[in-house]
Amino acid sequence: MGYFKDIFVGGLSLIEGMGVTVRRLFQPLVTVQYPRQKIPLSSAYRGHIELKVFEESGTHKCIVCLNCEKTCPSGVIRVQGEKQKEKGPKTLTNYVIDFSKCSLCGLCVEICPTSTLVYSKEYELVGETGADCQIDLMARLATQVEKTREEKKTQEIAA
Amino acid sequence: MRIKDIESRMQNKFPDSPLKGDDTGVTGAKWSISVPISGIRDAAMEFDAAGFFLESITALDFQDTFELVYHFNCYEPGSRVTVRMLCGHDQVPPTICDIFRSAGWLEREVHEFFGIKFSGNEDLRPLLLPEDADYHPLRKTFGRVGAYHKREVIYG
Amino acid sequence: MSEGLLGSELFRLILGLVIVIAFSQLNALFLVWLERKVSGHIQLRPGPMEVGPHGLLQTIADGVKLIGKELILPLKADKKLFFLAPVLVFTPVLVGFLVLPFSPGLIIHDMNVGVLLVFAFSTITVLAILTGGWASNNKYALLGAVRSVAQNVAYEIPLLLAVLSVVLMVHSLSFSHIVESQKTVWFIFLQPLAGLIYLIAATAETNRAPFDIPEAESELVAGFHTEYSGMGFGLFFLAEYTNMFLVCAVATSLFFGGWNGLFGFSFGIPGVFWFLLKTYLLIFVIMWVRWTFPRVRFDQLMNFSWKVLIPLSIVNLLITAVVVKII
Amino acid sequence: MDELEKIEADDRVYSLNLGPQHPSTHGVLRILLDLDGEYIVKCDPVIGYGHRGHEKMGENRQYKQFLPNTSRMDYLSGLLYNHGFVLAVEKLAGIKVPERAKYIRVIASELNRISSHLLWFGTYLLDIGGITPFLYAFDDREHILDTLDTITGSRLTYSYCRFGGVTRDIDSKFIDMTRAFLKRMESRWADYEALVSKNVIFIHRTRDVGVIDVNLARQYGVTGPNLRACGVAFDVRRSEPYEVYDRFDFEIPTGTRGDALDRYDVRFREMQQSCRIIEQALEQLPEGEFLTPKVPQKLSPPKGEVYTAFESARGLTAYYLVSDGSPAPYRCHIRVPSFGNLNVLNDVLPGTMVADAIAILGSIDVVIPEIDR
Repeated sequence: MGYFKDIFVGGLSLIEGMGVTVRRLFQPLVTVQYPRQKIPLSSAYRGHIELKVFEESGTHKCIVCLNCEKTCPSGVIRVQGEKQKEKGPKTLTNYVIDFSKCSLCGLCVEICPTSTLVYSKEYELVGETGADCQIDLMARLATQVEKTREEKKTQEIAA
Repeated sequence: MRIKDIESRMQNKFPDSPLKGDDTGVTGAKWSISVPISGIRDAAMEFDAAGFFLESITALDFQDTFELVYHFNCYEPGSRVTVRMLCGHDQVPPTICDIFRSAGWLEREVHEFFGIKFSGNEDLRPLLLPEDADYHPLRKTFGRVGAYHKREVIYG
Repeated sequence: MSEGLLGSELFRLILGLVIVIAFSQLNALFLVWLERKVSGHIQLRPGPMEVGPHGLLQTIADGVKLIGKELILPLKADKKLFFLAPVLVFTPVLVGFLVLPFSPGLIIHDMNVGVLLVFAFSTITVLAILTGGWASNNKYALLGAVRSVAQNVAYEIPLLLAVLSVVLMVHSLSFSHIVESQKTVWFIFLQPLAGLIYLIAATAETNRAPFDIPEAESELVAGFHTEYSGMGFGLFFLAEYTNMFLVCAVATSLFFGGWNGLFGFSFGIPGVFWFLLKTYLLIFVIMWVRWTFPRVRFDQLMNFSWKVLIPLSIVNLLITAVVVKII
Repeated sequence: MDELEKIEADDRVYSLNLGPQHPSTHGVLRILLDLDGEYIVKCDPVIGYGHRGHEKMGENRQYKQFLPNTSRMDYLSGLLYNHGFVLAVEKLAGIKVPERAKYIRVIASELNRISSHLLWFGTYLLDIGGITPFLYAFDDREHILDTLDTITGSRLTYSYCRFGGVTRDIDSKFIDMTRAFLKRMESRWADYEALVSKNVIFIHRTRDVGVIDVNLARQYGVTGPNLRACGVAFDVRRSEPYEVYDRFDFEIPTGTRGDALDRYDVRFREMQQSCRIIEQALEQLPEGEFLTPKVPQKLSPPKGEVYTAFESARGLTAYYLVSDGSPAPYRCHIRVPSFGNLNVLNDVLPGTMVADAIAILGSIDVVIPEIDR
């Protein structure tokens, strides 16, 4: 009798399984069609780093202390600055990151004394050569400034 | 309590080596014992008989000597025990892979990383490194190295 | 003989073969799309969406890609057999289509041994798989091929025994006779066990999951067609789907009333649509099964055949024989 | 006569190279199998294809610079590895961790453990041929990743823990998402049971397959769910409670036969227990700081050594750090559970079939980069 019971119980379990899958046929889909549909990024999202544009000054606050460069485990960051006056502080002239090496640990962001390093929300990145992975944050800053200015304008017009 | 059992076994076997207890819990082990090279097989056999398993084997490279660190543990709470063994740079410790089968791979790993040979272990092919690797990357003479100390610098 | 050339049997056959090839290919393309859609929706994703409306042209795009790919011949493979196998795998399927009763007038060649012909030729499939697996000179392919032979030998027996109980009831091996005698009651209601056994064995015959052990991609990479690329693989792939259509069409004819409507009512729907509707429903069930279950192990598969399916089908056949004799 | 038999026997046995490019070897494992027909005569796993020298890297970096490396060993439970590493360094340097941070770490770790088990669940079913449960599990896992994304900003290699706390406090959004996830899973367990656990094909594929008995497990140092499936209730969270694990009421699921079905069952119930832990932790979550501000940027712990064990998703994992008083460890060794768990295959696989080998390998749940380090 156990022979038939095994077949029956086994068959029943299979039908139960098919019940689970067929129910899914009528449920809404969970995937999104990516390039056309996008899901909102989380506010904590860690993209590559970028220089923050402060509203009051309209630019970054980097003081070229080189802490980020020193703390980076993978040697991603290259910062250059020069003194404009003999005794004055250094100003940033060049900030390049090699994103191909970055492991997004965030140590540079945490160590930044002026909080001018932040994570960008950039995730659609593609590169074909090593040179494509070099991100020039100063060039990026210019577009950022431009963008905030435009946003401000549209806001003013709207107001 | 297997830990009590192994304590008495080790004291019988190695009356000269004191058990160094650890109250702070930093080392993660209840106590540690230093055994001579000739004693490691005896110690392993005692641990096997007491129902312990071999958690890890690793080595430290000092200027004057290698130090092999064996961690044994059993399925009772807080029963980890460290067995330490000093092993000169040209000495060959005996294998324990016939006592603990896991030791086979662990010794292979120590051998490829530090160049310590284990007598009696037939299969010392590199495990993680390429098959033809003839370098020992975790030695302090290989590649970029922060510091190379004598043993007493750290352990006094 | 006044019809002349157009009415001749030879012309009918050739025309039929052309139609069969065209239909079977289009049908296979559609089935591949259907499979991807069914699996997609079962898994809460939409499946192909990009080429054509709802991805309908996706398989055609895939086919074009496959044709454009290089046919790689492994070193030390048996060249003749290697290229023969994908061609060989299609023969039995095409022959099977010749005797399928789509509707009363729509049979290319109504043979009085039609059922026998289909099953006789379907054995060639396994020969093709063995040829392909052997010729590839690859251990995974050979393992898959050997598994396939053992599996097909084991599952042809319950398959034929199940079919035999239907044949016993009709006293005919002709498809049109069998379908006609189901005018009011489908045989699935008289022979539920035989029908079930047929469907299970047919799934195994076509190497579909959960009986896809000759391919078993997580064990044998791709089984017997591991070494096939481009259209070599494409032919095996299309043959699988065409084969699936064939076994489901045969099941429709034998158990589900073929072109007949439900309990004698056809609701004004032409027979050929009834036939296709039932066949596609069966195909959907087979797909549904595939996307639900894990794969059975090789020895369990054999056990199931020899210890469960064959005894049950023999008992079923005996009972049928006795009942038919009494009535 | 004898010679002829010997030649015949030799002819029967052929070798099959399973991997490193094979659909079911989970990354870059290669197993050399000697087969007689479908039966395995001998098995020799070849590992090291993913060796990156993490231990050497550890010696060349400051403690905090090694943090991102830790989640790249076992990338499926990266947060647990982060967690273990900061535990070790905090112990070594004597850093106090605020209560709230401890709870946050536990919640995040347990979420990560569930996501790791869910991934295993899916891929295991994939290994034995069921494709659909894989996507259902990934659907659930996606919810965990989204939840963790809101606090860590990352989806796989989190680098979330810091010495003395975590990088970011949790907010009500995270708590709501976690609660919603727990609620969602309640109905999902039943689905999984109907679809997989009770499925007759699945049971036949796994029952009495790849049996590891207690002694074999001890010999090979098998830990984690694989050990618990043999009936030993050994869990580091219970035997050496770290963080606040001693404050939660949870069971340690064990099996009886030590076969693949038991290992499946243990992991399955472990996910439910992790849900229980998260629920309790959310309830007990205290207010306060999430990071001690007093940790120096360039940490130089005192001379000495530390060996800290923790329970990763795969078993007992431990960091062995030796400090010489400088900002970089003198020796950084990682005891990984998959090492012993894979090693045991040497004894388990012979005598089984190729199809079983895949089912066993999957049930052991190895992560190769963790072994290769």
